[in-house]
Amino acid sequence: MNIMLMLLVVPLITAFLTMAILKHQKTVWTIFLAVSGYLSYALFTMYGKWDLSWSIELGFKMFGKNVVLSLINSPLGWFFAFFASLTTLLIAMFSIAYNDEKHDSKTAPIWLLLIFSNIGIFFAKDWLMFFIMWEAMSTTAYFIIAHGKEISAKAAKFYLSISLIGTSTLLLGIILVSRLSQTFDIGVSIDSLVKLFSTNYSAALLYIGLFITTFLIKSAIFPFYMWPSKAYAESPDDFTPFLSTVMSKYGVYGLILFILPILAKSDLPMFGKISQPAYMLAVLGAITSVLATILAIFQTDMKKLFAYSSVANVGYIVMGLATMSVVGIQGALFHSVNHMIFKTAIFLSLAAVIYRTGERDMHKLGGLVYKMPLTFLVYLLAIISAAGIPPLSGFTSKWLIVQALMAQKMLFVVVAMIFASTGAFMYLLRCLASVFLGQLPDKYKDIKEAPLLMAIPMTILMLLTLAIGVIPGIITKPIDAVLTGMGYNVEPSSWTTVHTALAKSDLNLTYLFYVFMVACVISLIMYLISGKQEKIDQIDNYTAGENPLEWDTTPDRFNFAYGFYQPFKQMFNPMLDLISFERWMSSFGRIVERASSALSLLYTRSEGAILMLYIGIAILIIGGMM
Amino acid sequence: MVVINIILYSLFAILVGLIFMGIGRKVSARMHLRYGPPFYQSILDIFKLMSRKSFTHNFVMDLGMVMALAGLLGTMLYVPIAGHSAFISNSNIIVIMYLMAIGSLGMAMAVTASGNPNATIGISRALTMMLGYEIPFFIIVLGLIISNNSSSISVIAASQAGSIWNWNIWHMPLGYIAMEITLQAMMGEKPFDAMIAPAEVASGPMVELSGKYLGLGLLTHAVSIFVETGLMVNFFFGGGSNPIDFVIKQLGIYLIAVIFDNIFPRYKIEQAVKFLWIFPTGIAVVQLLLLAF
Amino acid sequence: MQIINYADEERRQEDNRKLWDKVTAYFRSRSLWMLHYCTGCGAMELPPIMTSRWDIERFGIVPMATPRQADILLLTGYASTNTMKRIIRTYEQMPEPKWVIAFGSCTVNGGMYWDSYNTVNNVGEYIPIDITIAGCMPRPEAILDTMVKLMNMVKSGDAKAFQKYKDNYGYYKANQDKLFARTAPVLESASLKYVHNETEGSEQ
Amino acid sequence: MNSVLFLIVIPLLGAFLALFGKKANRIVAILITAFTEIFSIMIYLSDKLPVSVAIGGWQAPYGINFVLTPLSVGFIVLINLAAIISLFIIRGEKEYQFYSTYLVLLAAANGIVLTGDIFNFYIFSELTTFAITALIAYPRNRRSTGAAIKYLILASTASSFLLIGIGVVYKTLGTLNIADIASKIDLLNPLTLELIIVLILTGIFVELELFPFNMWVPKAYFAGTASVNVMLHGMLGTAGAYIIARILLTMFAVNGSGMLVNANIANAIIVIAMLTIFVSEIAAFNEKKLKKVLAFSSMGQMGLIIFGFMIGNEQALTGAFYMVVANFLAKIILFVLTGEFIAMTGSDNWEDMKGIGRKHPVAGVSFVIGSLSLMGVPFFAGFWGKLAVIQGAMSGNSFMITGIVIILITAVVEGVYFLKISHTFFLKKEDEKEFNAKARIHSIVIAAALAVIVLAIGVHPGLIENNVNRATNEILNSTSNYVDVVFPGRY
Amino acid sequence: MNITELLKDLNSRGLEAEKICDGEIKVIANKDNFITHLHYLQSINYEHLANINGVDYIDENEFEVVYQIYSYTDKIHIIFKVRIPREKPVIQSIVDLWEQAQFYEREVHEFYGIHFEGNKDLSPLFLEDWMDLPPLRKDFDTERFSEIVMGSMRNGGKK
Repeated sequence: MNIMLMLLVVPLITAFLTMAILKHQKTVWTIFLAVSGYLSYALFTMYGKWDLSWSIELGFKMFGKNVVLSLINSPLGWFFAFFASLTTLLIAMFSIAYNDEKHDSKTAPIWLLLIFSNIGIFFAKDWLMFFIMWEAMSTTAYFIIAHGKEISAKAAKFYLSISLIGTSTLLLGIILVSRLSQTFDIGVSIDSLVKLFSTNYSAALLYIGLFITTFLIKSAIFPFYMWPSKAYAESPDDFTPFLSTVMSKYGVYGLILFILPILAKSDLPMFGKISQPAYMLAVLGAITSVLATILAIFQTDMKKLFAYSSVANVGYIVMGLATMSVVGIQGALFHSVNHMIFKTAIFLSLAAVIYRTGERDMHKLGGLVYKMPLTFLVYLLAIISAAGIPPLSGFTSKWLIVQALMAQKMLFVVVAMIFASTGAFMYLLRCLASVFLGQLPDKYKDIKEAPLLMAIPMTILMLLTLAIGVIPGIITKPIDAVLTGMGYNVEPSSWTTVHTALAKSDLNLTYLFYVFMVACVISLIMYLISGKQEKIDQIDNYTAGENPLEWDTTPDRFNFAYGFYQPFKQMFNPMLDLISFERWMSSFGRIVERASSALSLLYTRSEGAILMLYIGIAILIIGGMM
Repeated sequence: MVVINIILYSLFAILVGLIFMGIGRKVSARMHLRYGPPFYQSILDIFKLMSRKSFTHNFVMDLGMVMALAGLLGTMLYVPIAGHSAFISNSNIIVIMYLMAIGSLGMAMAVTASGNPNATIGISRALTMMLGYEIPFFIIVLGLIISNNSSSISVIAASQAGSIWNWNIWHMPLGYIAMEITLQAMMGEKPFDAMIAPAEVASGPMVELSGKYLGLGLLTHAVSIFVETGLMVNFFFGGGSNPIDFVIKQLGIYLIAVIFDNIFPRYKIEQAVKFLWIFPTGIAVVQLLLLAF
Repeated sequence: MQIINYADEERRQEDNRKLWDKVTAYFRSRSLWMLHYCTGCGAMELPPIMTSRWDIERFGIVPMATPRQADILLLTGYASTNTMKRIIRTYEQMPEPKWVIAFGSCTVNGGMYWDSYNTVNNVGEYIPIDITIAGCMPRPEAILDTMVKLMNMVKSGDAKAFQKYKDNYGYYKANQDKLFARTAPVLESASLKYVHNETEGSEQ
Repeated sequence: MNSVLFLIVIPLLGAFLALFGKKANRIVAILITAFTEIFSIMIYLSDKLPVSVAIGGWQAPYGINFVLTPLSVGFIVLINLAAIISLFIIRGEKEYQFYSTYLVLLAAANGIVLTGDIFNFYIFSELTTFAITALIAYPRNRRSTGAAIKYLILASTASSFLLIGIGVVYKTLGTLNIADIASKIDLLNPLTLELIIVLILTGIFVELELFPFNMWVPKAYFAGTASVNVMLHGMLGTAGAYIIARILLTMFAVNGSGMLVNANIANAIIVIAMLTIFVSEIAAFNEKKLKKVLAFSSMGQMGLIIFGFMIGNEQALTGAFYMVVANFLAKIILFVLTGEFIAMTGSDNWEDMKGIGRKHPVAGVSFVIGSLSLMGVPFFAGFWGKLAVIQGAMSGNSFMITGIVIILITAVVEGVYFLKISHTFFLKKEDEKEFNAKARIHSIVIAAALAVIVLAIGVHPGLIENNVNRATNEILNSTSNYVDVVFPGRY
Repeated sequence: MNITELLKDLNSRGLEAEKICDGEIKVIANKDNFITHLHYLQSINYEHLANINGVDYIDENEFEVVYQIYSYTDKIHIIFKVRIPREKPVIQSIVDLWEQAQFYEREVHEFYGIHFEGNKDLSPLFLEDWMDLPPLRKDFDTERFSEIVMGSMRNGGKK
């Protein structure tokens, strides 16, 4: 049985199976784990076999011949699919423990359908298969985000309306492009578009524009950056990591698969060292990461905060891609994997916190480090990697992207990138300070550490960030295969050093880790040789001599967490009110609702019927005469 | 061999940093027409703090303070001192920028773990300030990288070798002015020390640090002075031919900062960020445009 | 400096420890950080010693904001019962080798408020005081002289008030409880019954 | 072959008998509809098609003839299938008038599709109008009588226009036979031709639920019971699609090429179709009553189908026929389930229908499948139709391009409200009180069966591919297929 | 209005008003109707209540409650005195005239034991768990108290 077909069939069958036995959730989620385990194993064995493919001929006639849906194991598709399935495996392990009676979101079958479409998108060879899986992914994601709750349904509706716009533009784009070359095959359509760029520039720009809007919508770049904050916050806690890391990569995959080869091959008006559309993409990525970082700093709900952080990270990836240079794309691919790892670690640790405390607002939590030390450690290493601090994995990819941007002299984009990564440091630490550190509120006095099954995936992710940080070769080697597959000539990367475009600026990461460890030893020695320390109670703080407990203040009143960056927020308030896409989109939604109720009113009153009949006849007559 | 090298460099940096702080206090005392403490006063302070008993609220405080010092030492090891650095690999500006973040992360984590609201307010101010000075700093650095097309400091320092006249301070005067203001903010000196304001938030982050932790905090501050002034020397003052020349230049820069420190009152935190984003950034952008085109 | 022959290891250990203590005592004496707890009118006397005329910083003495960082606690005036509670809490928040300097006569015997119902007459009974400075608010020279005396005491190692507090904590605690925890009225007075039942609103 | 007549005669006979029987009416009606269904399937599968049957021996231009082509018999099969389903989901209507009017409707619908004579077509459409008015008014409350009267007024004014049109045709061409008109159409001078087309179109468009003419649709669907809705949509809607194929694309075609004679009117019709889609989808977006939402959505689908027919090239026509089949199946699923849900919750608003999906997962899932197919999501029948229509329309003039843009925009709107509704079924029911009535198993089974068919067609469109191809090339070269079937020697 | 008109006006209303120095007058009122006068004063823009304090005339066996009132426009400072018997020290509260009076009355109650009718919260303000006689009463022997609690001795004594 062709392994590609098995990849599709296994999730499908288990989806229908689990739908039947949805009642007892333990078995359902173990099946889910088994399926993702199988997928990861199967994908692992497929590395290198780039000739694997599968196709099926449907009876439907398009362009005179029967329509063919086909899959191919391309290095790029394999890269994204394998790391996505790895993340899903870890999340599946987490959701077995997460989905007990109280939290079960009963979304396992739909999630399996989503994985089915996920595989389809990454391995699609022709546009029709790509579109079918894309649309299936959008609708199944709607049902998972809504998962039977009122508030989530509203958030999911916002997500749905935007992603349906995306699918409509994709459909229009596909039909336009396929008419050019009378076939749905992606490779052929790339070449036909490149030819079109030379003949009719504006039409080609329109075709590319349609595809780019779809991919921007799905990866939540600038004009469409506000749906993740609602969708991620309201979706089930164990689904959010999948949603924020894997699903935001479909847009990135689309950009790399289709847009980059076209922009690389066709001759376009240049802006400095890179073509204008690519620069436009970079500017969009820059605006997204800056705006998302600022918005993330002001959130009080921790899942919304990290939703905007995911949007910012995808902004970095798009900036990396827009450099069109080998180092830039290598940085972008590396960052998408890093983002999958550290963002899943963050969301899983938050899910563990929500699982135990049931609270999502940061200022209502505090001091959880004493009760959940492992979750704290996982979260700490994840945010160190997310902030791009050297010993851990997040640094290398950010560093690559900055190097590439500097080599291409995209000055203001690089400044935006650095602003965003420093701003990232602000909101990451805000969540650390208000959720894990500070005083422990009384109602969480007796919460326990996250259960074992949750702890295992979290620790694996933590070790993964460390391993990739120290030995970047684990990820750079597959990236080389992808880049050579895409036609870039890239010299093989070594296990420890990372090469870059600028002169004499290669970086040996293991050496960096080694230096950091020696520095740690030195400061540890200084810590040990000095005087003994005595452990005192958490509430015994310097409060100008007052004893707070006498004035019956509860300890968590001591957490300064609510208006954490209040002065900073006052600076940005006028700007944020001015351009808030969220307000425009929701007001647009209200206009449509008012129009629809007006129209349905038109139908209720009956006296207009005959009048409308004559209007109809008038249209026919006028139409006839023109 | 490298380990001994690293230990020597670390001790050298700490010693130099502490002596700079002592000299700084002496100079500011002399500006107040006071006699001022001996120049080795900071070393005495460090030994006193290290020998005292200290209080800790939980293991995160210890972890955080150790990490802060480790981060700064790691950064220091990446700064080339007068041509040769602790180990062979070339030093990269972007690495240093991100490594400096470990210092503030460790400090922030340790201090917030103490649970004192003053400390958390201090940290939120420190991070806002960090965002404030990071932008102009990077624009200046970007100008340097673009002008000699490499992000390694040793290349930048080497490009200014030879006579005094081809130091970068003369090629990029605007960059120097912007860097001077940003340096003031990076070192947390007077106009931009809203995070350690003793009057408002009882010495901000250091409110709960007693004995040993305060010692580690002071050491981190000393090494950060060494690093920041070291960067300044490498960027604009030709990197120095030998260590003594390098240290003297550093001392000069630090004293300029101390003099500014004694003149200015204190900015409110949003005024400081607004100031940093208008003047130094503006000057740096003009410098960048001059260099790039 | 008499010649020490290290015949037996234990004495040498003991000397080393002594040597190490001597060295740390030196460092402690040369960098004292003070926390002036401005209770009474003495607070006005402290700023001048930091000005250019007297300049206490040359001795390495710097004012610090929180008890955690401070070595010396300066009690600069009379202490009422309420303030005494805060003073004790601040004292306990200071890490180990800590010393207390009391200014003026109010801290010794209550000064001119000796017969007031809420002024503590002898602060020394509640927290150990190393040095008290006489004078109804001592002049800066007196304060400087005290500081130098304290430095010498610390260097020679016999400023052991905090040790005394730790050793006989019971005595101090008893005094403190006597001051604060009041369960029964102290003075029996005729019109007492009137006041009480009136506040309970059960007037005759 | 004139046993074809049974398709019309037997239902009429049954209608007359139903006036007297009480209990037996239900069984009689089911038997008759089952007979017509099986008989039409037998005709469809026999390879004697296409054939023209002259009634009473009178040859074509003079007598009435029934034309049996794969297209017409295929539609008959669909109509009778809808009829059977509507009978099964009847809830408690016992009185005999219901069954007699139902049987009249069945006969008239079969008649519309079979007849080759335009006047005969007019008589059958009149019959359907009266039957439908009676069926809508059946619940006898304020809402249904109002809707029935509104429908009656509109339909009768429209059919009067149709009669005038047929009169003009008879005056100018002297014949009433569709095939004959088709061959003689280019003899007319353009002005009279345009007059004829306009008159006949107004008559047809009321039944086809196009924008200015469909004021009656929401009230009629809202007032009728679930079975009446299925009849209205299944039988009348499909018959309407056949009328477009037969009258517009064969009678008025440019020498049988499936393109309307007068290109301007074709554009006008496209404009009307676009208006219908736009207005109906936007109106459905914020509609609270489930039946009205489905009414608007069926108007939108009809607009899409007519848009597909009007484009005229082979790709768009296959798309249109796929849309007809997909819409037919999906809409019946939704109407059947709506009937059940309204009975269960007792209220028309879809917002109060929380928790149904959790109680009857099969019903919930089939509703989702039905709505997804209407939205044109892949894996469901609607997708292939929409894809082909858009693909076909791409090569057309600027009207068609704007049409595509509107279709895509309304697809978004349609997607949002359909998924919003289908998700409310899976919401947790807050007030834990039991539903008033239990959903009936056999109606859920019907819905699930249709949902499986929709899924099957979506996954493997080859199932109905050859039937659709036969229908499309019959339209495309209607001279060879249709006209010389009726007049063998003429060309 | 200036000080003489004010004196004439107050005397005409049956209060003993006399001038202490320019810009300052003393008024003595009766404890039953003093509130109406205060209300009147407030109406002729004497809107600032600076303080309320008590005085213990132990030999006349009376308490005196003194209200310091000031007017920004007239720039005149009125010292408004009311006498109440020492056995039953109860007086009407003026919270509804001036909000801040609540705290002043609470303090006077704590230190003198005067009960203010109509003041919602008269709980102890400064002294922590004080069991004895209100301390500022003349019959409270403060030296004795400090000798017992704080061990104070006349002119320092020997330790």
